[in-house]
Amino acid sequence: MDLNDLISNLKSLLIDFSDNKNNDLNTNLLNLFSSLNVENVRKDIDSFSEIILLVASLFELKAKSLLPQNEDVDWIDEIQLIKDKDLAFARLLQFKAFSEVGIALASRIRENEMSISAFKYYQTLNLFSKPDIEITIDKKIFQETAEEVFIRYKSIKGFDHIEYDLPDIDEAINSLMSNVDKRLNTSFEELASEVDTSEQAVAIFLALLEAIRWGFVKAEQVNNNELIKIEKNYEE
Amino acid sequence: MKNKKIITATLLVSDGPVQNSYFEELLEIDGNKLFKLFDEINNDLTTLGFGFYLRFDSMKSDLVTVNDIPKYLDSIKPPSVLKGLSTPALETLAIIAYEQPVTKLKVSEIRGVESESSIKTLESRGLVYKSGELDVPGSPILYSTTDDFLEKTGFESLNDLPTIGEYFSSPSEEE
Amino acid sequence: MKNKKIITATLLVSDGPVQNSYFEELLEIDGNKLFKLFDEINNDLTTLGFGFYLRFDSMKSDLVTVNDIPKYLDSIKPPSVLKGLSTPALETLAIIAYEQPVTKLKVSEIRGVESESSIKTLESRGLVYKSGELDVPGSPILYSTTDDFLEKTGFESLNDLPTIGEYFSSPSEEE
Repeated sequence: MDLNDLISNLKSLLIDFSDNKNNDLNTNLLNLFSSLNVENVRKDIDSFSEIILLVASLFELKAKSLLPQNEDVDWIDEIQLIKDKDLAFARLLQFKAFSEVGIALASRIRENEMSISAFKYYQTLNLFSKPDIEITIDKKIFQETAEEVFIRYKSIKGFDHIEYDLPDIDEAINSLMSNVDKRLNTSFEELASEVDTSEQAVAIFLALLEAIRWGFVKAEQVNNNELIKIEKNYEE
Repeated sequence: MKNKKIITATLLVSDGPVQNSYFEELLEIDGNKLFKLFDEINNDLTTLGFGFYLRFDSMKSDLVTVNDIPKYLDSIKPPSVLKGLSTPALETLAIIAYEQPVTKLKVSEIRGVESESSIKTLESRGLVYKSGELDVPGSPILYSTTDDFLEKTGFESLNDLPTIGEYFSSPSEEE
Repeated sequence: MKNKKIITATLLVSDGPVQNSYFEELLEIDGNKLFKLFDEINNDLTTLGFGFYLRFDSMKSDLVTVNDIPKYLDSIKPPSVLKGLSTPALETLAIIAYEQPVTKLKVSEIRGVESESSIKTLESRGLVYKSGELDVPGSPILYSTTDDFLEKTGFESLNDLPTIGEYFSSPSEEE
């Protein structure tokens, strides 16, 4: 089964079950679950985790429907439970989507930064000041900003926002891309063999994962014994 | 001829894009005439094999380098706005872009983690700004994306952001 | 064709003139060849009636606006739009105001992010200026705020800048 079809099947099943709890769960979940063994599904880690999540939710709902139905069940509680679950699930999907969108936005920014805008500022002084803009400075905002920027600098906690300890994705991807650029075809093993420490190898691996997500390179491993082949992604 | 001269000189020295309305008023021409001039300038630049072109849309224009020679410009190009941004910061950027104007609390709620530091990072990069206050007790600050964000992502307006599925509340439903 | 592309793109984004030796090495051509390319580019720009040309001498080259451009604008009162400064620019301005005279490096260090383009923006708006050079190897440029800055903020003198709590090092402690 095609990966996207599988995910959309699972989603619509989950929505059906949540909408109508008397729905007879005829669908054989085990069949769906077994399709997880399909090779192309396993390759895509993101989709894989989404599938696990969807399937787990389905199993849980199905298990619940198999329990002996007590006449006295408080149906309001029951509906509330399903609503909460829906909400939690929607939140999770929403969050996941935002995280992917963030990467997509960054990818667009990176693409756009390939074009650099002209700004001959030193000529504007002799020529004419940029005609359409007159700068105003709000005294209060100026003071607040001054306070904030110095507090940030002088206090250790204030430095948190700079996130120095997190790896700089852009830098890591840049160095990976320049390596991939140098040779048309390479492999993860080849790139990793050129570093001195295991930390650097891990860094290359993480950069590779990000570069794949951002759509800059394609990586392929035919089976476990083969090298992980890397090449530049020329598709739009 | 004179118009072409003024447009190209202005774009060379301008800090970022210039609004079309500025040229329309300055040169006393309408939008169609302006686009014709833009096209003309671009044709010339392409034909002669120049390394820059006039990028424009319905709102604004700018002179920018062509993007097939970036590696020759490595040593002179300004650092990327993405430099030092982590995945959490990008996530926060996406949430502010879609949910704006939005409070820090709401962003943190969606992400499930405290998001103050990410928002500050984005603010100091000029990608988001404090756009107002929510009219509830405590007057929490509302954040929105800047014009620079649109420029950097190449979207003409926020309406151009792609829709992302049924699970999203549209920006107008915010709070 | 490709050399022309690289030269024009580089000059479009360069901060000031580019040394001829830079192009000679990058493109692996000699001085004569380079001058021929410069001439060619200039011919193109003049023929097209562009508002800028390639000015060069035996050492360096740059794209600069043609001399008669200001004349065209003399009679015109450009519409002016009031605009606030972006957060990056405002942060940079605050640091220069309190730490002046200060180098670009120090500003970047305090902000935690490369600040060159913000300084350029402030300089082009007449809010800061190059006030000297630091007496260390490399002679980095020192920046200070202008009188225009005082006027726009309404401070009578730099001594009027509000004290920023305990975190603030006084200007005399600089470097």
